[in-house]
Amino acid sequence: MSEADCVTCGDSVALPEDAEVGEIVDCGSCGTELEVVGVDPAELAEAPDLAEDWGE
Amino acid sequence: MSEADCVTCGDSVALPEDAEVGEIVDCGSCGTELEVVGVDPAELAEAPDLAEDWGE
Amino acid sequence: MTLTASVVGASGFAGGELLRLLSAHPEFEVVQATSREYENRTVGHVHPNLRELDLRFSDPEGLESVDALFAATPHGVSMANVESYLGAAERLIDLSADFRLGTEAAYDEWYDGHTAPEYLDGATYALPELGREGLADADIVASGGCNATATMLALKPLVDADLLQPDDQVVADLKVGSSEGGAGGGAASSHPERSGVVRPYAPTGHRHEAEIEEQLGLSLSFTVHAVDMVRGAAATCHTFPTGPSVEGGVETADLWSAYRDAYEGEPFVRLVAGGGGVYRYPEPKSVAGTNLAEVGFAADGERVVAFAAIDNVMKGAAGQAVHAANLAFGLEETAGLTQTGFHPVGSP
Amino acid sequence: MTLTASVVGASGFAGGELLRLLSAHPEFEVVQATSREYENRTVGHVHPNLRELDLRFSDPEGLESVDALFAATPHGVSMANVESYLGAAERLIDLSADFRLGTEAAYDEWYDGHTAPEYLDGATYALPELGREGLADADIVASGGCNATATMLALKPLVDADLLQPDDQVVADLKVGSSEGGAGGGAASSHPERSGVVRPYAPTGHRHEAEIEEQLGLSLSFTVHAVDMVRGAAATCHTFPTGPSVEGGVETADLWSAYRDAYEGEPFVRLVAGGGGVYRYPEPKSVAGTNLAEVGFAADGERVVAFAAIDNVMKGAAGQAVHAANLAFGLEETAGLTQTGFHPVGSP
Amino acid sequence: MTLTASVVGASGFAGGELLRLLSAHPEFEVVQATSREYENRTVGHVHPNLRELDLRFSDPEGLESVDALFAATPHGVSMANVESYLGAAERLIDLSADFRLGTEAAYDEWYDGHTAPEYLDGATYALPELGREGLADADIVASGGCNATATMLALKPLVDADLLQPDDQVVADLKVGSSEGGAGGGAASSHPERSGVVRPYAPTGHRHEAEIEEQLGLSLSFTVHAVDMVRGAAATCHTFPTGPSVEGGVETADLWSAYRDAYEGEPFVRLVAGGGGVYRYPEPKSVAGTNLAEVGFAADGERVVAFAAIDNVMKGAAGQAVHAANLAFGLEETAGLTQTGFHPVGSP
Amino acid sequence: MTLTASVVGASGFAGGELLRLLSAHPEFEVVQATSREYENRTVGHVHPNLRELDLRFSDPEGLESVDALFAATPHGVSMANVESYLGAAERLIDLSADFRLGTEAAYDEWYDGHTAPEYLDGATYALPELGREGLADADIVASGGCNATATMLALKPLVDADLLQPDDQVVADLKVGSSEGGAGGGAASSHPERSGVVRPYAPTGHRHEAEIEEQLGLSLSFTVHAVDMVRGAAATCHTFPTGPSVEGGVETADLWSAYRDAYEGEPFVRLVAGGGGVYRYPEPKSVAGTNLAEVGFAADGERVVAFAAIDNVMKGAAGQAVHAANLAFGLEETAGLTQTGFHPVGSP
Ligand SMILES: NC(=O)c1ccc[n+]([C@@H]2O[C@H](COP(=O)([O-])OP(=O)(O)OC[C@H]3O[C@@H](n4cnc5c(N)ncnc54)[C@H](OP(=O)(O)O)[C@@H]3O)[C@@H](O)[C@H]2O)c1
Ligand SMILES: NC(=O)c1ccc[n+]([C@@H]2O[C@H](COP(=O)([O-])OP(=O)(O)OC[C@H]3O[C@@H](n4cnc5c(N)ncnc54)[C@H](OP(=O)(O)O)[C@@H]3O)[C@@H](O)[C@H]2O)c1
Ligand SMILES: NC(=O)c1ccc[n+]([C@@H]2O[C@H](COP(=O)([O-])OP(=O)(O)OC[C@H]3O[C@@H](n4cnc5c(N)ncnc54)[C@H](OP(=O)(O)O)[C@@H]3O)[C@@H](O)[C@H]2O)c1
Ligand SMILES: NC(=O)c1ccc[n+]([C@@H]2O[C@H](COP(=O)([O-])OP(=O)(O)OC[C@H]3O[C@@H](n4cnc5c(N)ncnc54)[C@H](OP(=O)(O)O)[C@@H]3O)[C@@H](O)[C@H]2O)c1
Ligand SMILES: [Zn+2]
Ligand SMILES: [Zn+2]
Repeated sequence: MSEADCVTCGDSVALPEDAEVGEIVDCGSCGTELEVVGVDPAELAEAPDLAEDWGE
Repeated sequence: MSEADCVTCGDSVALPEDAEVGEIVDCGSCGTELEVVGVDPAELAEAPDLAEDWGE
Repeated sequence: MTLTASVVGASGFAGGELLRLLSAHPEFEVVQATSREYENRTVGHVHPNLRELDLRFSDPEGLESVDALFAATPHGVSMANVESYLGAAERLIDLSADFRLGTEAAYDEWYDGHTAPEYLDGATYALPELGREGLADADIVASGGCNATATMLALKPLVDADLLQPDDQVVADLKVGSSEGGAGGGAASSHPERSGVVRPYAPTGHRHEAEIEEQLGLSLSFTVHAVDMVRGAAATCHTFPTGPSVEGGVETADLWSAYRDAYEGEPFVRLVAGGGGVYRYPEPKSVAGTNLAEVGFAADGERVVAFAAIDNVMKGAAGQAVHAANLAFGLEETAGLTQTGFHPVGSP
Repeated sequence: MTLTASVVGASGFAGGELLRLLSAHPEFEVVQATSREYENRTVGHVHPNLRELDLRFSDPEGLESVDALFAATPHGVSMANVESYLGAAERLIDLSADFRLGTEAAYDEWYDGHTAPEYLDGATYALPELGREGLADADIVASGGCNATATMLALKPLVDADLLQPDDQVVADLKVGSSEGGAGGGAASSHPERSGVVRPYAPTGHRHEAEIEEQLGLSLSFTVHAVDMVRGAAATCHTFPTGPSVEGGVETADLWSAYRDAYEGEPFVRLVAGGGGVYRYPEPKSVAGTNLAEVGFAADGERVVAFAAIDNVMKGAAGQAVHAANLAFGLEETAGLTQTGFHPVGSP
Repeated sequence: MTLTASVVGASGFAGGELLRLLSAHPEFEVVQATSREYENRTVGHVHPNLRELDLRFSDPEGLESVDALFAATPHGVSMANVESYLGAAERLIDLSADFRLGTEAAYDEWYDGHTAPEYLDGATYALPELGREGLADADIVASGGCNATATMLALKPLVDADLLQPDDQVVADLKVGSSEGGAGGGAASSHPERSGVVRPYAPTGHRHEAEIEEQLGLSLSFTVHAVDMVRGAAATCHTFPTGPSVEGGVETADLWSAYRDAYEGEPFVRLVAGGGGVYRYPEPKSVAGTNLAEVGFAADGERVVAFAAIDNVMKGAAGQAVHAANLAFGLEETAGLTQTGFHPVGSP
Repeated sequence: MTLTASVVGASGFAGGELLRLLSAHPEFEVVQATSREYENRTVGHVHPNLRELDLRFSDPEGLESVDALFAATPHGVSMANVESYLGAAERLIDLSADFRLGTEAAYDEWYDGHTAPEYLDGATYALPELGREGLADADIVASGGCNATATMLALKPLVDADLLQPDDQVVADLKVGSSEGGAGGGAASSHPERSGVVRPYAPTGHRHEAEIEEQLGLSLSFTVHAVDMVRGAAATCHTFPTGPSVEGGVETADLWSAYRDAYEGEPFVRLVAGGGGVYRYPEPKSVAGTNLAEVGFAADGERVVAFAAIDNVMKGAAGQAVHAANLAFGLEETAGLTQTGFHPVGSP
């Protein structure tokens, strides 16, 4: 299981073993939705924002 | 019918014809509760605050 | 004289309210109400309060020729269709943000640009309390944002009275109802998730800041919270005025003067600031269903707290639009807008 | 022609609603609004929706001479004061239960007797949908109970159509808002205790049964539940009709006929029974603030479920009273009662 | 001994409640929580109350081997997957309607048939208050419908006491919260439309009638109303008992006997019938968040009104399921279910 | 070891919550619950959630000897009775404001003075997140104000991290539920008046400012609004930090560091700041019924918005008191306070 740093809060995020590029996980600490942009080594980027839907 | 000035907002408040000292009226403009403290000439003072009851 | 009107986006919340107002308006007659999703359905299918109205939704593609076209569509639709709207109507009263800002640059900064910037110059901001001049005979009227409306009504007297300066600190903390999200609300708007909330949904960077800055010349910090009501927007503006009129502090009586000066004769502003009884400051529920704004204030040392409460669907949208339309067409200013609020009332 | 009116009990919920209606009524002018507790205060002190009204509460001991006296006082007050009320006014429109039942015996059975039984004969039950005849020129008009009103509006068509017989099983299950308790509500009405409830507060023996039996000739089982809204009363009447018109069962189409026959031309009844969209049956929030009753039904084998939803403060109290007063004084029946409801609306 | 558990449908309301219960349960350990939509997200992403839980949603296609599989999926999913569920787990505790009825014929009548009828015989209805025998070692446990649960808990004592007969008239009038609609609720569940309602949403023919008839041998008239709360189901059952124990009428004392006999020793039934204070009859808000059912009654001549109030997500779903699982695995019956309710509490 | 406890003021909201917590606490046993109004009634008469508790209210005049006396009485009662309370118990845990401020002078300024100032020195402010040292073996523990608690939890990390300076501008805008008013609420707390409000009830000069200034060394502008929920207090603190750590602006990552440093290892603080899904910032309903505080933040140029949400009756009153009592008696810090919140949940 590989790990990568959350781009928002810096906490480390454990990726699922079979993680593939394009998958979305959320940071277990700050909740930011992160896209897997690399797997070897693991790398994360902020996922396309869903905030638009969220607000009113 | 006599009039007197509201102590909060300065608007004039018409008193009931039979107004007596001690009666409570509210200012028609700002709503402050006013006690009649004089009738000839009419004079108003802020009524003992009920704010305590009002809040939580 | 009866003026004909179309409502585009009539199945939405603001559009439904326009139907409610215009169908009872002494001078307007609604001849068309559009909806793509509910075409051919009666308007009562969507708006149960309007079951008595003999009117069916029609396709927005087939616009009839009318005096006034009210557009209550999501951001982007009016700018895309402005030519066809102005082709079908003498005046466009737009409830979206599409014509609220004055310059293309502002749309680049705050939105994703503008597709019909050549029309921006001809558009007039609707809120009559900010000034009525431009409204007479305006071709395009841009009805203000609901949160911006509440905030500006709270603050304007402080600016007018030279209390608040452009660079003074202003924090606007808004509490708003679920109808602000429109009829198409997403997951966060479902009843189980939305009930009972105090939810900071726009903690920073709300787009309504843009129009406030343009209209009042103030820059402010803006935070919006969803609370458990359907209609209503309440602005609490914490200000720290340093203007020339602030000498030796600001007293309640000064504020009464400032607010009276600003709103004397305004038919839709009600000052509520202190006083007795249960309702001492502006509250949305006291004005629900009406075009009224309650405005109030409290002095607190260096701070002046300014309050305003409106019904976002009325004064914050359809009511403001009709108000401005009355002025644009030279009608009685309050025509069709004389509804009284309720007491008691829960959470309207 | 303007008629003068007094509202006794004007600081209460029903009294405040009378002020709202009468102050905007084309034919009535309110000259007096009484309150013992708030004497000399503006009516806006208590009713924030009426801040624009230039009227102060006065002492009920000093009644002026008027055309119409509306009494919105607790049970017992009108019967104690009926002589003085009728001395001061041409007609008394009473919103309490004091003149709703026809006989002293009924008051002995359901209430604690009556102190002015000699006036019972001269009183007319207000609900116009039950029959308008007696109302023209009535001296005493007794506005119906809110829960009784909803229940009777739901059931009457079944009786008229010879579906429901006097001895048929009828269960009326009511859901009502907190304004039914009046402005003086006790511990159970505090917000923390009353919020979110489904509270059976009158599981059996509700007094409104009495007027329903008198008016419709039905005896029924009545249970009232408090639910979380402020305005509104919704009756769900589970009936098991065995009348002559029930042959081979009752179909939805039969019910449409029965309800249309009963309410054809009624300005304040709206039939809602099935259909599409979100609002398919009567709902209080669709009629909040209006004098409308939504009435509906559903057939279910041997059972017919009849629904009605009203605003208890309007159709269930002040609206019904004004409606009846319009008829008593020979005015346009809908005068002052043409408010439209809202959409969206939370819990008004 | 720790038992492993999977929750399928863990992103839904019932599934989330299972996570809440099982993660604090002394004997169970959650090893898998499935969601197709939220795969890889933390469970706290969906259920903010469970942010501390170190668990991510996984794909329901990859089921791990566990002792107990809880399925909180929409109707139809469990019957389609029963083989794989039983392949992955010793016992299936199903919260849907898929195994609640005893026969394929019943599914043909009330639903759209059944795709795995061979499993119906092996399934046991979960509600322990109806009898615990079948539950020990049950392979498939079918957790009851929330409205059915409330209704049956109200009525069972009347049946047991020979008051209510199979053919007696029974009207069940339900008031329920918005969480009954599940997390995926549609247009009618949006906050602006769903707030403040008293909405008859299943006026007739609710499918829960089927399981009540099977379990209690009663046929009844069932009407469900949506009211403004999130959690909660309240049943008001108007009954007209004619059983052998009804002689000379039914008195309150008889009812106390009947209800005490039925529920003596039941850890999750609380009798509330009359008494003093504000809370005199069953109310959903008093049991919100707990596995308790409040049950009560009132005698009214020939009518007996029976009440029950539960939290639909707890006693009506996840709590009942865990209760039954405790029995199936031979654990302490109340393990993991000892939560206490709140006071004051709004509309939980 | 079991510790005995008395709850004085047990019929109130905070007192009832103490009963809920202490009766399920592994180390405390409630031996006395006082109420003057409900003497001899079961506690379930007032608190329906506690019907299973076999305990009756007793007269506060006859205090038993116990290890811990919890006082949940209105302001003024504890200072008047402190001697007798300390005579009857080893430790007094007081939930009122009577021992929260450090000096008699402060009581003169903010309250109406103090009648037992000699005890102020010996009292320790309860909120453990501000520092635990003084709490071990404290004789008098003063549980903090609910609004102050929320505000301080939001702000403390900014102070600790040298972002916020004593003279920096801080505006705290609070939204609170109706249970803050206590069980005895007046006219403004009745359900019809209190429903659906956004009501600025303490626009300026709230007494909780005093304890915040003492504890954090900040002076702030404080405005409290009543909103429609029963439990909950949410603080939105608009700050303009100028401390040494502010160089080149404050970024989100800086705030994460500051808040993690401040609350690392705190069992009752949950950081919620941005992230995905519906719940992105602190919300009272996510922590209702628990002792948790959700704390969050957002950077906005020169402004930092700090949020906190708590259940006023728990973290803001009874939960904080039990937490502090655990520390004072050397018990496991989280004993009796491990409740989990709910999802979905309405307005608890
Ligand atoms: N709600 C408020 O409080 C409020 C306040 C101030 C201003 N506003 C503004 O008013 C506008 C409407 O808001 P709302 O809350 O009423 O939204 P809404 O309830 O979502 O309604 C939007 C309406 O627009 C129609 N529509 C959407 N796309 C369209 C298109 N491409 N062409 C034609 N019609 C289209 C929709 O109907 P069909 O899809 O059926 O055609 C619907 O009737 C927005 O711009 C909003 O910012 C709203
Ligand atoms: N609320 C409803 O939904 C509803 C529906 C149908 C019918 N009603 C009936 O309408 C009547 C009023 O109900 P409500 O809900 O409006 O009650 P409410 O809010 O309690 O108001 C009662 C009013 O009566 C006044 N009053 C009380 N005793 C009086 C006396 N001896 N002499 C003169 N005035 C007196 C009170 O004012 P002061 O104490 O200040 O004088 C107050 O203004 C009741 O009979 C009720 O049954 C109410
Ligand atoms: N809510 C109540 O009060 C209540 C009471 C008693 C019984 N129940 C029953 O409990 C069940 C769940 O109800 P709910 O209210 O929790 O519904 P819900 O909130 O809509 O949740 C349904 C869950 O099922 C999952 N799901 C849907 N289709 C699936 C499939 N084909 N395979 C695997 N997972 C699937 C969904 O997640 P993904 O789509 O992300 O996989 C979601 O997690 C229903 O059968 C309902 O009748 C509910
Ligand atoms: N509610 C909150 O959110 C909250 C939060 C933080 C702190 N607090 C503080 O906690 C305290 C209680 O608040 P609350 O909301 O629970 O108030 P409440 O519901 O009004 O309860 C007050 C209790 O005190 C009792 N009481 C009153 N006067 C007394 C006296 N002279 N001697 C003995 N008992 C007396 C009352 O019962 P009897 O009259 O029957 O004796 C009642 O049980 C207050 O100091 C409040 O500031 C409350
Ligand atoms: Zn992170
Ligand atoms: Zn004044």
